[in-house]
Amino acid sequence: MLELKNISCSYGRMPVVRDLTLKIEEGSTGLFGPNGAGKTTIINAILGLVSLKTGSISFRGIELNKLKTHERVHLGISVVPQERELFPLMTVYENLIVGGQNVPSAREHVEKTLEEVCEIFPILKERFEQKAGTMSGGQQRQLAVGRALMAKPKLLILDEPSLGLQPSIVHDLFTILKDMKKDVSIMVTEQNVRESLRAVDTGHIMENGEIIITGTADELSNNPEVEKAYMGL
Amino acid sequence: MSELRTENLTISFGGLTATNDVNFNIKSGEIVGIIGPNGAGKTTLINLIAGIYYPTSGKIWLDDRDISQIPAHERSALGIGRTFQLIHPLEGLTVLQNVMTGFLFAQKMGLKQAREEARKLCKTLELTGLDRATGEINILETKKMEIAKALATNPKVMFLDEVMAGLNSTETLEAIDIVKQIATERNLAVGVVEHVMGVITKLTHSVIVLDTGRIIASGPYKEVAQNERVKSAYLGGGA
Amino acid sequence: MSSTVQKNKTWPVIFGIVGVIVIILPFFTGPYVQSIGRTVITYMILAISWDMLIRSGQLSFGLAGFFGLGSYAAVLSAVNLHFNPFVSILFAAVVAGLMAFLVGAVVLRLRGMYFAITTLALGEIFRIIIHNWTSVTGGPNGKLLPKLAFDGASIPTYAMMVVFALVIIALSEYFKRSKIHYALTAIRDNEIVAKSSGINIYKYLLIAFTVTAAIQGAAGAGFAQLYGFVTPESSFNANYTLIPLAMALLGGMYSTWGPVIGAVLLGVLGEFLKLYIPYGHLVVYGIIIILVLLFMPQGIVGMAGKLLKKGESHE
Amino acid sequence: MNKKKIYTIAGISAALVLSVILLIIKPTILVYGIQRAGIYAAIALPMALVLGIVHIVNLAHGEMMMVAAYLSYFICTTFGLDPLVAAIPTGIIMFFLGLIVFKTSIAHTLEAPELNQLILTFGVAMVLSQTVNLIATSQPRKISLDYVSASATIGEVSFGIYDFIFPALAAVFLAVLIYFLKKTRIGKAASAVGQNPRGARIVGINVDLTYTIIFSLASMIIGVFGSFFITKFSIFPAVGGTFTMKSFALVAMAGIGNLPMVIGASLVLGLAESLVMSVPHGAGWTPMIFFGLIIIVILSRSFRSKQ
Amino acid sequence: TGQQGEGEAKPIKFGGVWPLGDITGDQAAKAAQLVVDELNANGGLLGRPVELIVIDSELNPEKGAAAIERLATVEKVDFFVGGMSSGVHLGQIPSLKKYKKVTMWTGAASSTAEAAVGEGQDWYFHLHPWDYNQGNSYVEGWDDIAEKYSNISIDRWFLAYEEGPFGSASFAATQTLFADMEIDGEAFQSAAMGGGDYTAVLQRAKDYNPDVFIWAGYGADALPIMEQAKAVNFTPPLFIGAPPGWPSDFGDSSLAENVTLYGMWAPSISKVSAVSKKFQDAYEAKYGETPATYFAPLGYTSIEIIAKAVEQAGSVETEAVIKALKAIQYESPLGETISFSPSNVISNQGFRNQKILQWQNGSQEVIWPFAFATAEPAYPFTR
Ligand SMILES: Nc1ncnc2c1ncn2[C@@H]1O[C@H](COP(=O)(O)OP(=O)(O)OP(=O)(O)O)[C@@H](O)[C@H]1O
Ligand SMILES: Nc1ncnc2c1ncn2[C@@H]1O[C@H](COP(=O)(O)OP(=O)(O)OP(=O)(O)O)[C@@H](O)[C@H]1O
Ligand SMILES: CC(C)C[C@H](N)C(=O)O
Ligand SMILES: [Mg+2]
Ligand SMILES: [Mg+2]
Repeated sequence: MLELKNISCSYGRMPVVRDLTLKIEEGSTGLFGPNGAGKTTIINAILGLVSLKTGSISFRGIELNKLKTHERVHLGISVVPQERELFPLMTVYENLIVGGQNVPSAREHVEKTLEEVCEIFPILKERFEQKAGTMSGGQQRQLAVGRALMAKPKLLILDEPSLGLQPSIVHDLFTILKDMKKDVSIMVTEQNVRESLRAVDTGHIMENGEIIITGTADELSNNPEVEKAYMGL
Repeated sequence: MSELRTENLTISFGGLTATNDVNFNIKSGEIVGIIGPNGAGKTTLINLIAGIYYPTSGKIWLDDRDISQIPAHERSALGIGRTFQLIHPLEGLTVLQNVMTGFLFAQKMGLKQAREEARKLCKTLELTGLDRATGEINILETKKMEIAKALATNPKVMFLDEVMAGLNSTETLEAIDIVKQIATERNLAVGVVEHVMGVITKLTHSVIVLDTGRIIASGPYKEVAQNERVKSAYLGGGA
Repeated sequence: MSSTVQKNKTWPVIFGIVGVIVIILPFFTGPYVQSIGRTVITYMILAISWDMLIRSGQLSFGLAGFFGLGSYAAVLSAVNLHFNPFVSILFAAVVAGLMAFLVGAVVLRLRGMYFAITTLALGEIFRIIIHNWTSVTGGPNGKLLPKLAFDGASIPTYAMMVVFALVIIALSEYFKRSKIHYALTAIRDNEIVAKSSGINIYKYLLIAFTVTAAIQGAAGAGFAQLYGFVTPESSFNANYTLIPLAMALLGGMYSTWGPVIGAVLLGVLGEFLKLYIPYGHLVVYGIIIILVLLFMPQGIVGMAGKLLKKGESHE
Repeated sequence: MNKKKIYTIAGISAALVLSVILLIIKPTILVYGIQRAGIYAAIALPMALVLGIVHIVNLAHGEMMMVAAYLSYFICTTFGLDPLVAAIPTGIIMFFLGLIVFKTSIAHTLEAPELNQLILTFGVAMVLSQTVNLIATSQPRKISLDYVSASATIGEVSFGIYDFIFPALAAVFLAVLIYFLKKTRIGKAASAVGQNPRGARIVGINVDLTYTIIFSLASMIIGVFGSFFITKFSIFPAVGGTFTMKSFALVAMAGIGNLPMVIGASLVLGLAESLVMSVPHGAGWTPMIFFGLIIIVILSRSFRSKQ
Repeated sequence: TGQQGEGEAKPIKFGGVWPLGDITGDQAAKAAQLVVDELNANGGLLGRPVELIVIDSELNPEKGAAAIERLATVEKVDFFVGGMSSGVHLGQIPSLKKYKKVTMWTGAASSTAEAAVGEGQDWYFHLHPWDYNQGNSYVEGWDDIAEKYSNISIDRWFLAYEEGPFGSASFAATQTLFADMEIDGEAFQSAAMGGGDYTAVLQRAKDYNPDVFIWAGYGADALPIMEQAKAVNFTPPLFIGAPPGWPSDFGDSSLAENVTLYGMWAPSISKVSAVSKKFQDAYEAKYGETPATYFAPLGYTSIEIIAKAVEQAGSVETEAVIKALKAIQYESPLGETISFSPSNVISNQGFRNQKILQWQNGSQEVIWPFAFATAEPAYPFTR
């Protein structure tokens, strides 16, 4: 579905992603790794927000390198950024609508998708008229996920979605993602993989800009090294 | 020995009462967890105590002084320290300079002394590369810087708002140790907001559980976690 | 965005040396260059003062207002109270500073564009009052100064302006190196974080606003002492707001040396272009401003800094 | 919410009472006030769009209006058109001129610190006014039009009625802009772009296109206004300068991003100025009213929002 | 200051400072260059070539002052000419006083500038009338006209003045000069300063019902004021405009007909003055345009009058030239023959009069002084 071939990225002279090759299949994929491993950078590279030093990225056979961010999004890649990137002065409702309005393929379904999203995150519906910037941290993250869903993506990328969410919602979220992967391919990044392994088919573990372990969810949960480093608390 | 106490503390934003009649206290040497669902009012409670918001009603006492109407910067000087859930480092300053601000203004030190003290503090937190810009440091370092900034104000009471979020397990364990150590060394009263229950069990003596602005339970985490209301409102099936 | 932290110590030194040369040179070149030099310094002082306030995130459009207020304070005090030139300049600084201090209580509640437009409106209000208060201010015709500083002699007046500039540069550097720097930067970056570190936002904004207004007032007084007159049109001219702003941005914000370099460059460039392109030089001037901004978005100092640690570009 | 309503109702009824009083004492005050307000609103609206939605402080705003006015003037004198007709070609040309200005300069500073756009447009303003000065000299020009002197007489007083075209024009502009922002996709995306360009990209908005269209649309409106401007005013290269600051002031008074309030702010200023000017020897103080009211309105709003 | 003529090759230098971006300064500088060309074509002055160096004042006092410094010390000119705005001039006066070269000023009407120059400055020659000179000449003019045309009544005046120095000074001066008449006035914001709405002023004027309505503003106000006056139905018997220059197309408007104006010069003067005609023809031949403001003939005058004096003195020495200038009778392209005499403060004032003209059939005709009259006044003003 999404193919990264030998990509490398750097900030200034500091290389952050080194000659990385990664194939993301339909279904759901986890990208795990500690702080600073380069997960967010890869996502930014997929979106075209960070430029590639080398390599290429293609999505469902379409070469992305020359495309602008919004064109990539129109192809069906939707991202829930780690920093949420909401529109703070717009209401919750407006944030959601903007999320659906600007992707041609999602436009017609806006109303229906909105209902679905509100079902997943009831708080959003309660707070339709609240300005996004005044929502609590966890509420904002829910809104960010909801907004990304509004685009009816073919590939949904979530960058550490559980950050700041209450335990019950984290739990629900991964259950939902698991259900959703029938219609949408999913890629999640996380540092702590216990919850997310429930939701993914395959996982990649990266450190220092490189992928060091790849395996199915089962393989990873039984891998003692992974157990030790990533399943802590 | 210090004590912070809130008395019927309430704030409404328009129609929404984000903190509702909260009576809460915390004493030196205590580490109290503040938990509850998203939007329960944890950050708002901290903002009220720190003086970012003024309460609609109710009072805040710090050692028998009513501080509920004095401005935030004075509360900081009086000994209320806090970190931010949504981190906004001071981008125009280096890491060291970020940490210095508390020494300079809350503790009213001179530049030279503040610089030395900040260095010392960062050293105890094992935070290095202090001349870097805040955009260049990673999350663990950022979190350490946040804690250092709060400590730099020489707090009697300190609130940590999801400082562990975004750290991996090793780092989280490290952070827990740091917080514990500092709390005992300085005999601090610490309020901790976290959604990772592992952290709460390891770190806190007791917790309060907020839901829609009200305290719905309090006591040691082990007891509270059995509370049905807490389970249904917050923990859910998985925990 | 990239950081604005300046860690390099060699640049101030280099700029300092170049600055000293630029400042000393006119003493050996005659009245024409000295007169250009005085003008450049006037704008330089304004540019530095604007920068000193923007370091707190507050965009002032009130330069011309305090400039004009200061020039009237100087002339009126010299005419009516027979203050000598230096005392009149100090007096003007006090008047402008005091005015800023008084209005600061309300104006400093505002931020961003609201602050900008309110400072502009304040300046206009000073102008309108002075314009209409004919019995005291001479109204639209303005007022003359009975006697110029140093009788207008070229070298001493230039020296006076150089000293003035050095004082302001020193003051700006003091702002950069003292506690004030930490407070203003923190306020610019995030007021809530600043408060939580114990910073009294209002106090530091008031300090910065008052001091920079006093500088602007003194600059206006300097102008009046050099040219011997005030009129509402020339003393409150919008150029005294816009040109220093352009100079500071072109030179590089949040530093002392940015505005200094911007002022020297734009000031000299303007005069140079005029002599060689008598018609249409302002078109070229405008184009140069555009080009510099397009190709050096961080200003000249920022650009130089970047070249120095080359390779470390972002994205 | 409730308080806000009370304020609004109090404000509107105060304005109504004042209007009725004016109407009885001196109807021309009301007439001229509304006409003035129309001019203010019409010129401030495109700035409100650019400033409020895409956060560019366009210091070349007035100069673009000046260029449009000259364009219209030359179209009129060359082809013998009436300025009100020339508004159409002028608007179209200005759309593209805005596009060129944007693409060649402003577009490249969007990632730079916010204030850079301020000085950049300052440079653009300089280039525009000085180029026109070179080509057309500083001598004022004005097309003589009979209809602008159209007058009406009620009882004893005669007053010009042509100027009512400006409030009408402002209303049309506002309607067009509201339609654009509320009903078109680009319009709806625009405020998202203004608040968080990075976030806007992530949700699939073509940020560059949005900026370009908004800026060009604003230029087009400026173009149309420029054509109307020459029916009433003389033009000369410096004519635009004051309109930049006036528009900026009005936008700030209305609240950045609040287009309908631009009309409200203009009415307040127009009526107040008209009132002061009708007082013998009050004219010298009209600018005071302008700036004084701006400060009062901005401050009172800031006090209210803090509560 | 002096320079030793070391031979024929060394040119006599004039230094000019005008606002080149403004039509006044532009045309003054062009007309000044015209004299220089003519002089050189005739073999120069005292056998030496003549040179004119013009620097733009940019309508900015600091720039204007720096220009004087440059001309004095870098270009080492012999004479200063130039000038338009009073504000700029105020900034230049300290520099001019430092060098005390013969200075022939074409602008600055504000008497504040005269006060700044002060008494006893023999080197300072001022061509443009001061504000009070202008006022005086109107009194004189209207007295003459009232005497000659008994049907013209001029007792009740209303003055609309722009609120800048130009208009305010006129109003103050007029009020004192016409103290024996009924006079009222009101300020307006000139279009040149961002205004352009005259309805309030016109309404007040109309209520006052004057015999004479004068507006003192800028060219940009000219046509709009007529249009708005028509809209409010205001038709005073005498409608006078007093801007320093008129818009190029004002005469094309039907509203221009019979509007009276004050001015120092109009192209029509060439009908009665051969000197003016010669100037105008030469200007048109060289620049392909008709001079649009009286600053063109003033700029011409500023150079030629010095050249004449230099010839008479046979030297460029300051003393000698001043002496010759004080004695000169110069027939100017503005029509009148001038000589210098003291005004309120300075000792060498040139022109004192404005002329009273009237728009008739699209051009400005002189109706006073009667010596230059090119037409009879049309009265009363109708529409
Ligand atoms: N804008 C930037 N400028 C300089 N360095 C950066 C920048 N953004 C990220 N980095 C650095 O690049 C490295 C990789 O960062 P990235 O954010 O991709 O990691 P990550 O795996 O997402 O980590 P986390 O779990 O903390 O989000 C880190 O060392 C980080 O400090
Ligand atoms: N300025 C504000 N205006 C309006 N509502 C607000 C404001 N600040 C917070 N709220 C609302 O108040 C409630 C409490 O928010 P708060 O940030 O305290 O929650 P929290 O407990 O910290 O949640 P989280 O775990 O998600 O961080 C939320 O419903 C939030 O939407
Ligand atoms: C008549 C002109 C010379 C007017 C000029 N602006 C002045 O100030 O005097
Ligand atoms: Mg990341
Ligand atoms: Mg929170």
